[in-house]
This record gives sequence, structure tokens and C-alpha cells, in this order.
Amino acid sequence: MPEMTCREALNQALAEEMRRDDSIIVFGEDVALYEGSFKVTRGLLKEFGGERVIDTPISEAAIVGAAIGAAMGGLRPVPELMTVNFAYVAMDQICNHLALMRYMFGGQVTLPVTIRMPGGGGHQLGSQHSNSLEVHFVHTPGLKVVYPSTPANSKALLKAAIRDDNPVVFLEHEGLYNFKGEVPEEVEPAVIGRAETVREGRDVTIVAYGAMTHVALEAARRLADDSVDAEVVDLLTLRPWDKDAVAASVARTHRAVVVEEARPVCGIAAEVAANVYEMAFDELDAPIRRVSGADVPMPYARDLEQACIPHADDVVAAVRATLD
Amino acid sequence: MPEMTCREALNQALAEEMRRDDSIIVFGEDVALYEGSFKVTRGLLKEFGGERVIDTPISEAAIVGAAIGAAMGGLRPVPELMTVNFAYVAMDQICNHLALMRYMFGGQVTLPVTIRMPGGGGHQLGSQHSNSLEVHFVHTPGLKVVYPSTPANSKALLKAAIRDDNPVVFLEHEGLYNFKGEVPEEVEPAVIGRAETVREGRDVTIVAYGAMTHVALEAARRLADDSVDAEVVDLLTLRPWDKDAVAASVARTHRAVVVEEARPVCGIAAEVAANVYEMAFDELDAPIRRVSGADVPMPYARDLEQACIPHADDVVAAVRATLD
Amino acid sequence: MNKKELMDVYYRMALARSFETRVAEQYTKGKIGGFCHLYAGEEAVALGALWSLRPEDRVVGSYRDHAYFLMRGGDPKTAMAELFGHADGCCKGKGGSMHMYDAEINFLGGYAIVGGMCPIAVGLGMAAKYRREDRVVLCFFGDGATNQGVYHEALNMAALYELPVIWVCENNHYAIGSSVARSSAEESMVRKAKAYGMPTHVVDGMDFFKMQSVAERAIRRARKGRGPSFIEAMCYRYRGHSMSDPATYRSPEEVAFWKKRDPIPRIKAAIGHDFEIGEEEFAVVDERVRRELDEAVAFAEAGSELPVERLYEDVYVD
Amino acid sequence: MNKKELMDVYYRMALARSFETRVAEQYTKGKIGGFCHLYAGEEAVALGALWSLRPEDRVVGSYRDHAYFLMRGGDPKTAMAELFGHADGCCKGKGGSMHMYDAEINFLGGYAIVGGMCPIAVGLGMAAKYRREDRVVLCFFGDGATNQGVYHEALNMAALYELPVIWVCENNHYAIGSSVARSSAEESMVRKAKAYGMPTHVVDGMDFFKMQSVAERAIRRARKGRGPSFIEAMCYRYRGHSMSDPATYRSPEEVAFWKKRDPIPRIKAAIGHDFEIGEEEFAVVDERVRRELDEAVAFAEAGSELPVERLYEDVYVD
Ligand SMILES: Cc1ncc(C[n+]2csc(CCOP(=O)(O)OP(=O)(O)O)c2C)c(N)n1
Ligand SMILES: Cc1ncc(C[n+]2csc(CCOP(=O)(O)OP(=O)(O)O)c2C)c(N)n1
Ligand SMILES: [Mg+2]
Ligand SMILES: [Mg+2]
Repeated sequence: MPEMTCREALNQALAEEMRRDDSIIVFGEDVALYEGSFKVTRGLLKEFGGERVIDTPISEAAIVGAAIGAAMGGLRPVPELMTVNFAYVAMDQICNHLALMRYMFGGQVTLPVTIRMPGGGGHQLGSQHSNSLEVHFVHTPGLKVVYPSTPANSKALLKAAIRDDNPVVFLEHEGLYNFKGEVPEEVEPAVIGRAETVREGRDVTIVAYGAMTHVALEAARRLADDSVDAEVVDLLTLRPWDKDAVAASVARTHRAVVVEEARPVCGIAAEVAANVYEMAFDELDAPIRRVSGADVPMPYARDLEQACIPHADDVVAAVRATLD
Repeated sequence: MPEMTCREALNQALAEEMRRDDSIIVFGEDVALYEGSFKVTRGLLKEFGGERVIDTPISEAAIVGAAIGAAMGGLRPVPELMTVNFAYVAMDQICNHLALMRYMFGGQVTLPVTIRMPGGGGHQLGSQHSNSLEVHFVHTPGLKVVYPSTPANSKALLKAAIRDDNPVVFLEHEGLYNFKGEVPEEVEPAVIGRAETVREGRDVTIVAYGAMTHVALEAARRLADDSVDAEVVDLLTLRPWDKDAVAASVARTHRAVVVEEARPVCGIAAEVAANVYEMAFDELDAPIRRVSGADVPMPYARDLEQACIPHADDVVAAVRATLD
Repeated sequence: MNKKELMDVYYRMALARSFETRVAEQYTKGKIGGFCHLYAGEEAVALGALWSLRPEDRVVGSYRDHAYFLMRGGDPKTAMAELFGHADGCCKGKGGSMHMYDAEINFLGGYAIVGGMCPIAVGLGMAAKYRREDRVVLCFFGDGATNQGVYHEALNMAALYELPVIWVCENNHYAIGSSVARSSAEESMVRKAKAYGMPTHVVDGMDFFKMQSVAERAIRRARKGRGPSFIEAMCYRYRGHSMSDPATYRSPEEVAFWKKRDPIPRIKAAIGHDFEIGEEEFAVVDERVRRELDEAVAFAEAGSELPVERLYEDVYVD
Repeated sequence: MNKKELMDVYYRMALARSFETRVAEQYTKGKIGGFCHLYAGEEAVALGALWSLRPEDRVVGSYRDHAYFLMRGGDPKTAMAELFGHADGCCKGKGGSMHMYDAEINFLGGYAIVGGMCPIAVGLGMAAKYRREDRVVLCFFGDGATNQGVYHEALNMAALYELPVIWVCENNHYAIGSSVARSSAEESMVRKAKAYGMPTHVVDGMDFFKMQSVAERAIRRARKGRGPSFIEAMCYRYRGHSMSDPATYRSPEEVAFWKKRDPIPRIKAAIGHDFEIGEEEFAVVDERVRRELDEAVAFAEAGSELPVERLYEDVYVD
């Protein structure tokens, strides 16, 4: 199987889908001529031309609104917000328009919009550029939220998101763009809403997503050296998330740790934990541990920033706490 | 003690604080001449004049940004957003400026801003006007989030919020504006971050806030008829919330139900539940039940809307489930 | 315009006006809930703008949307049922007064966030342009919307991409209790719109003919692929901002001034003059309107809400 | 301006320019992380605008903020230490390149959300006006910011309330890879700003004297309580958008065209001509700049990050 980076896999997914379906258009700040701030849209302008790959002004709210209108007009828009941080200025269009219009108009509108947004910390981008906003989207009915972790699932999930007739918030971790992995020659769209068990184990279930999946796997490897056999479940979709897969795993391991890069309060880990208790209270031998980003604005300084992001050490410690 | 509505209590808090401290200014859409969409700012223009009570254009992002700047300039601004729904268009200024500037600038800025926002469902205002946005704020470090439930605590908390040197998101439930209760002649500012046990009981802890406190109390009354003795804890502050009070109560009752009007996924109830398990896993005799708003955009139709909002019945059922 | 068309103009304006009267009645009776914004007084703006559209053209607007819906050809029955929150309403009762929608007539929604529909109009324009479809987009919004950031973003994009979007600003001089002078540094909406280098027009929005002719020009231009236009329609709403606003911020003289310019008597006079039509012919139309609205109210009264089991439908496409 | 003042102009521009050179070096060495936007080429804009301010006046700007900080009188040591992420940086290392701040010199922040600082300038203006303080506010932003909604909201509010805010648009012709022509329907920032009915000026932002004189006028007007002004400074950034942008979207000819208009040789020539100052005197200043920057780098190298125990400080006031 060919090896490639997440960036290349995402780029291929875009190009392949655009070849397949001429209702797909891509737009955003510097996505065309400049080929994207993170170069995920490289080559698209050249292949598909300026009618389908469109540079926009710095107007995120209007970009999302335009995607809504374009979808109502029969297209399948795949806008990019340069980074997820700028979703804050588009929050009204995302959460108070895109998410709810189908419902509010009694099912008359179908909005196959996929908003791609790079995000995540770890690059010293400072407080305003290092937010993990998944909670805001996951909290909002009407949206689907996807967060891939490898080149293969990036490609399969982006294809699925684009083909999905619902609004999808598609989150890409900036730290994974150069992450390499094997990708099959032919990639079928993934099933949105399905988690993947990326490591089997008997002693504890570690639930993670996005970049944190790799942190969880690293923790599992270290734990294995100490004869702790951890199972790692990669959620892949955060809304709707795969409760069955997580519950089934916990029913086997009786212990769980949930890892998120986002901040803890009302976080993804709180949501997963609250549900697991409801689904499997009697199966649990210890309270679920949450490993989250630090509950502070992101600092610029390298070590301080690193201290805000979960690492394998933190996960190992949390697992040990559940085993005590 | 005089009886008055929440609206009057809030209005008094504003007027009394403005008399006490001339650095307080109030601004927002139609707050001055029109005296507020919900009339909470009634009489303020007359008493304090147009320099301190200012009508703004329909520019929520700029309203919040202006509050930030005014605070940096030495004032203590108390902007109103006409309803919390419009916070979506100001989300960047709230979450990516106001909340984090003190941190990002290394502690050099102090931002004593209190943003008042009416909200909550139950008035058939439709999908775009019935959002409960507390999760978005509670998730964000740097903000405090307050949600009163009675005239007395409305007054005491608004005074506390205004005097607090941190940014405070002050949520007011539209359904409580006409709610009456006794308010002492002299009201001291409340302590932000402290919950109140509004009913003592032995069998189960019901945690609630805002309008849901009254739903919880009604449920407790009904349960009492069936000899179930429920304790009701009103959080009052959602960030930081009073973990000790909740843990202490659960340590006595061994069962908990959390009620929120907001949507469930990554909700306040998930946050409370995840923490209570961590703090008091061995104390719990049953999984914590969450009673949340329905996970849908708010419909307009009366009965459908009511079906989205927790009622005493729902709370009673949840309590029974924890007792089984 | 021939006589038949003109009588249709009268019919549509009378229908929209009387609909609002019925709505006010039903609101007062408690049959209609929520926020409810009436269009009475501004009928010539909407109808003039909509007049030269074709069925395939698309329309979006604000929460003050009953008139757009009806004048675009929507059924008063499904409109009234929607206001009652009933399952046979145009949005199954999930939308309500502020969120009418009818895909059949290409009325693509009333939106309740000020300015929020503007970028949606841009996207509809992008779709039409990309597909080389001969469709234009009409976007209605108020003077207050010009103070909302996204409005500016949308106008810039429409002009930059030369999209077939006609922006219709209903300058009714107030945003709730705030007059334009007290909320906009530049009181002329047209001068404000000059920032986007598209053709702009100010027009007497109380006069159907003037409104229609300006809109037609803008629509023709858009159809030719020559891009967006901006129309500022000077008008007035007769009622408060919404059913709960007593509108004490306006003087009786001011209201009287505008009522003298009422578009409905004006159109009647014009038709009467040109075609020697007397009160009897108008009375026939009035009677038709009354009957249709009686039917609409009866239809709404006969309906019921969606069963609660269907609460979770329409959140996602399956 | 007298000779001393002019030599100060030269010093400040040279300092800001050389600072960026040092920053680029340290960035390449990996000592500085994150996004890093250099101001080289635009020095006359910032300095001209800042020149006539008083210490109590307040300044906010974008992420391209090293020059604002230094030219306002900030210490190159704390600036460089901030870039290294060190505890003795101007924001304790929590801010970084895009978020300099120094309360002492009333430089109230570099902001990294395009347009996000504009309403903050409005609030600062409101505070000054309410307190009847004789202070003005200077707000720097790029051409790209004029496509962001909140910018329009802010300009309207400043004009409506007649606030003492001077808007300085650095029109360097690009927002990352997007030229103004490809992103703004109206290419003239001044024409765009006319929507808010405040005085507007276009000025050669490569010429300190022109910039200074226009800004002085605007500042004087604001001080008199006559409200905001808008200045469009035509300029150019010599480097890519940030350290990671090779700027291949610009032709070498275009870059050369602007480099010929470099504000630093221009000021040198002007001073040299008026006061018969030779290279030696400039060399003394250059030497001072070199020494100060050597010290700044040494200071930064000697520092260290805040201990991790202090991660949770500064989120809230106690
Ligand atoms: C973003 C936002 N802010 C505030 C409101 C509350 N609101 C509803 S209508 C309105 C006034 C709008 O005035 P205008 O645009 O002139 O339209 P009109 O009602 O006069 O037709 C306001 C402030 C809203 N719906 N959305
Ligand atoms: C709201 C928002 N959208 C996008 C970005 C990413 N971004 C950073 S700088 C920039 C270009 C800004 O151009 P301009 O305003 O002209 O300033 P310049 O960099 O040229 O000084 C963009 C798009 C951002 N920081 N904020
Ligand atoms: Mg209006
Ligand atoms: Mg620029």
C-alpha cells in the first residue's frame, strides 16, 4: 500500500470526490491560488479551475453562510476555514443557521456542507490560535462532527463527509498533517459514527480521538512494558459518537480513561464518561479518569504549552489510577 | 420583606450599583430610550443619563468588543445582549478575546465586564431564538458564568458580578422575569461560585440551576408526597461551580439527578456527573441520571417545545430510576 | 401592465394586509405564540421587488416574512397553520412566524438573526452562477441589518464575484425602538452600500410602480450576468416592531404622515384612474381575500400539532 | 521637527527594521516559535501614526506588532524575551509574537483575529469620552481586516458616538496570498470607509513625513472631540506574510518597485539634506541599534520560561 501523509490523503479525497461529482465546490481564504494555508488544497485550482476552487475574502461568517446558500442551490460545498479558531466569528452561521435550518423549515432543506477546519495546539500559536472547539459543535444538534487520526481514515472520512447529506464539521489536527501512514489504492467512504478499536486489550479501555489517539497508543505501548494490556478506541466521529463500541469495550475491561486535547469543563471526556456510567455502571470497577487539555487559555511558551496538552505520561498515570 | 419580580430585582441591582460606582456604564440594543427589550433597564436612562446608558446599533460583536475596550479604559461596563442567542455573533469577542486577554497579556489587563443576556426556552420563539448557550461559556476558561433563579439571588448575584474584576456571563431566564419572591431591603453581593441547598433531603440530590431549580423543587414536592425526601441544590454559578457542595450532598444521599434546560451532549449535567463520579464513586448507590433539554433545535409549536424542556415529571421519573 | 395584472397587484397587497389583521386577532386570542412581526404598510416593497421574478428565482428574507411568503404565491392556509404551530403548516409547525419556507414557490426562508440571511443569498447566487442557471436571488432585510457585520461581508462577496443577487433594504426608519439616525452614522443606506461598488437605488417603497420598476431593472441586470444591485426602499411599518411593541417611540403625526402614503389606496387610485374600475370590482377582490382568509383560519383551527413522537424527525437526513 | 527629533525618527525606524532581522535569525534557529509576522517595509506607517501621540494615548494593533511595541517606546529586551517565550518577556512568555502588550507605554495589545481589535478601540474611545479624558486611541489593522464584519460594526459605532479613535489601515496590498483586488469589491479602503461618514485620508505610507502630518491632523481632530478619522496608508511588506510564507504570489519587479520607496533611506536623505548630516552620524545610531539588539538577544537567551507551576496564574483576578 502506498504511504502518504494526512495532508496528501485529504488532498486526494478532495480531488477524487471533485472528479466524481461536479456539484462539489471548494472555497475559503487562500485555498485556490495560494493552495491553502496548510496546502491541503494543493493542485485543486489547477485541475478544477476557478469556478470550483475559489478564494474568498477574510469573511468566515459569510463563507459558512455562502456554503449554506450554495447547498440550498443544489451544490455540495466544501468550505475551508483557515483554522478552527476562526469558527468563533462564524459561530452564528454554523450553530444558529447551518445546524438547525433543516429542522426549523420542517425538513424542506438539505444541507450537504462539509466545513474543513485545521486546529489543535502544539505549535506555539498562542491563545487566540490554539483552541480546540469540538465541544461547541458536538453540543449542537444538526451537525455531525468528524475528527480523523491517520492518513487512511482521513481520506475515508473526508469522502464520507462530503457525500453525507448533512452538515459535517470536519476537524483536522495541524500536528497530523505530516503524519505518515499506509492508504489503500482504493478508499471507500467510512461510516460516520463508527469508532475503531485500534489496539485490543483486556485491562482498561482508553478512549481517544484525533491526535490524542496516538498519545493513547503510545501510553498503551508503555503500559504493555509493565504488563498492563490497554485497549484503545479511536472515536473518529464525535457526533454522533459510537456509544456501543465504547460500552462493549468497557464491559470487557471494566475500566476506562478518556483522552481529549480540548478543555475539560463540559468536555468530550465528560460526555463519554457520563454515558459510560449510565450504560455500564455495574461493569465499572473504578471511576473513569479524564485526561484533558489544561483549563487555561493556551500560552505561547513552548514548555507551558506542552504542559497544557495531554501526553502519554498523563494517560499512563490515569490508567494506573484506575487500576489502583 | 418586600416582594418583587426578578425583573425588578435585576433593575434595582443595576440602579444601586450605578449609584455606588460611576465607572459602571450600561449599553446594548434598545436599553436606553426603549428601556430594554425585557424592560430590565427601565428608568436607567432617566436617572443616569445618556452618557451612562447607551443605545447601540445591532452589532453584538462590537458591543462585546467595546465592553472589553471600555474595561481596559478603566470602566466597569455592563453590556446587555438582547438575548443570549445573539451571543453566537459575538462568540469570537466573548470566547477568543474577553475570556483570554488577561492570560495572553501576562496578567496586565483586568476586564471587569458583566454581559447580561436573557435566554431560555418556553415562549415559542422558534429555533433561532430559544438556545441555551451556557455550555459554550462554561467550557471557556477566563469567564465566570452565573445563572440566578429567584429575585433575591438575581439581585445579589448581579451585584456580585458587577463588582467582580473578572468577565462574567450573566444569564437571565426569560421565563423568570415575572417570577416573584421576597428580597431583603439591603442586599449584599453574593459569593460567586457558591451553590445553595434550597431544600434539604436524605434520599437523593437533585442538582439544578436557573429556571430548572423551580422544576426540581416541584419534583421534590411531588416526591415528598410519595415519601421520597429529595435534596435540591441550586448551582447559581456554573463556572466555577460548587463541587464541594454537590459532593457533600451526594455523600449524604448516595444518589443524584442533574437537571439542565440546555442540550445534553457535553452538557452541564455531563460535567456535574463526571465530577461527582470522580469525587464520590464509592458513595454512589446508582448511576447519576441526567435530565436535559431535548437534543434537537427548538421547535416553534407549543407542545413540541414543551416536550423539549424538562418538567417536574421528568425529574420525578429520573429520581425514581435512581431509587430502583 | 394590463388590467388583469394590476388587479393581481391589488389582490396580493390586500391579501398580505388582511392576513396581518387576522394574525393580530389570532395572536391576541392566544392561538399564535412567540415573536410575531407584521408587514402592514410595507406591502409595496415586497410585491414590487417580487413582481418581475420568475418561479425559478429564489427569495430569502427576514422574520417579517408573512408577506414574502404570500406574495410569492404561498398558500394562506399553510401559512396560518404554521402560525398555529400545526403539522400542516408550511414548516410542520416547527418554524413559526419568523421561519416560513416553501420550496415549491422558491421562498427559501424567513430568518430571525438580523443580517443572517445575507450570506445565504450569496451562496444561492454562487450556485446559480456556477450552474449557469438563469436564476436570480432576492434578499430582503431591514435598515438595522446594515449594522450587522455579516451583512457587509455578504455584500462584498456578492459584488466581488458578480453574483445575481438583488439586495432589498426595507428602510422603515426603525430597528425596534432605534431610529436609523440613532444607530447608523450614515443615515443613507444607499451611501453605505457604495462601499461595495454595485449599482444602488433609493426608491419610494410606498409606491408599487416605482418599486417594481427599479427592481425590474436590477433583476434584468442580474440575469445578464452583470452582478448584484442594491435597492433602498423608503417605507414604514404601521404596527410596532412585533406584536408586543406598543411603539411609543413614534409620534402620531409621523404615523399619520406615512399612512397617508399607504400603498393600497394608491394602487387602487392608479388602477381606478387608468381602467375606470370602481369600488365594486375591488370589493369582489376584497371578498375573495376575506373568503380565503376565513378558509385559512378555519384550516388552521382544524389542524393539530405534530405528535410528540415526531420531535426528533428532521434533525438529520437519514 | 528639529534635528534631534529627526534622528529619533531614524533611530526608531532603524530599530524596528533591525529587530525584525534579528527575529528572523532567531526564528530560523528555532529560538522563536509559532506564527511570526514581520513589519519590515511598513515602518513609516506605524511611526508616522504614533509620532504625535502623547504617553496617555492608547494604541492597539494586529499580530504584526513588534514595530508598534518598539516604536511606542517598548523595551527591545522584553520584546525579544517574549518571542523566546520567557518569563521576563513583556507578557511573561504567554503572549508570543502576535500578542505583545505593555501597559506602561499604553500599547494595549497585538491581536491575532483579523479585525478583532477594532471594537476594542471603540471601547477605549468610549471610556476616554465618558471620563472626559484627553486621550485618543490609535487602531492599526490591515487591508484584509476591512472584509471582516466586526470592522464595519466598529467603524459605525466610533462615528455614531463621535469617539476619539484614529483608524489606520495599513494597505500593504495583500492579505496573505490574496491581493486587495482579488478580495475586496472596492479596492480603495478610503472609499469603503466613506460608509461611516468620517473624514478619510489616503497617504503614501512609505513616507514618514506625509504619514505623520496626516495622522497629526486626525489626532488633533479627535482631541478636540470632533470624532474619528480614517487613514489609508499605502505600503508594502518586504517579507512574506509570516516567516513560513515564501510569498511567491508577488513578482520580483513589484517587490523591487516598493523597495525603491524604502522609508529608511528616504528619511536619511531628508535629514541629510536639511541638516547636513553625514553617514557617520547615522552610523552612530546604527551602532546603538546593534548594541541594543545584541543586548536584547543576550537578555532573551539568558532567560527561561515561567515554571509550569505558574501555568494557572492570570486566568482570573483573585
Ligand atoms: C443579531 C441579532 N441581534 C438582535 C436581534 C433582535 N432584533 C430582532 S429584529 C431587530 C430589529 C431589526 O431592525 P431592521 O433590520 O430595521 O428590520 P425591521 O424589524 O425594521 O423590519 C432586532 C434588534 C436579532 N434578531 N438578531
Ligand atoms: C478572523 C480571521 N480569519 C483569518 C485569519 C488568518 N489570517 C491571519 S493574517 C491574515 C491576513 C490579514 O491581512 P491584512 O489584514 O491585510 O493584514 P497584513 O497581514 O497584510 O498586515 C489572515 C487571513 C485570522 N487571523 N483571523
Ligand atoms: Mg427597520
Ligand atoms: Mg494586508
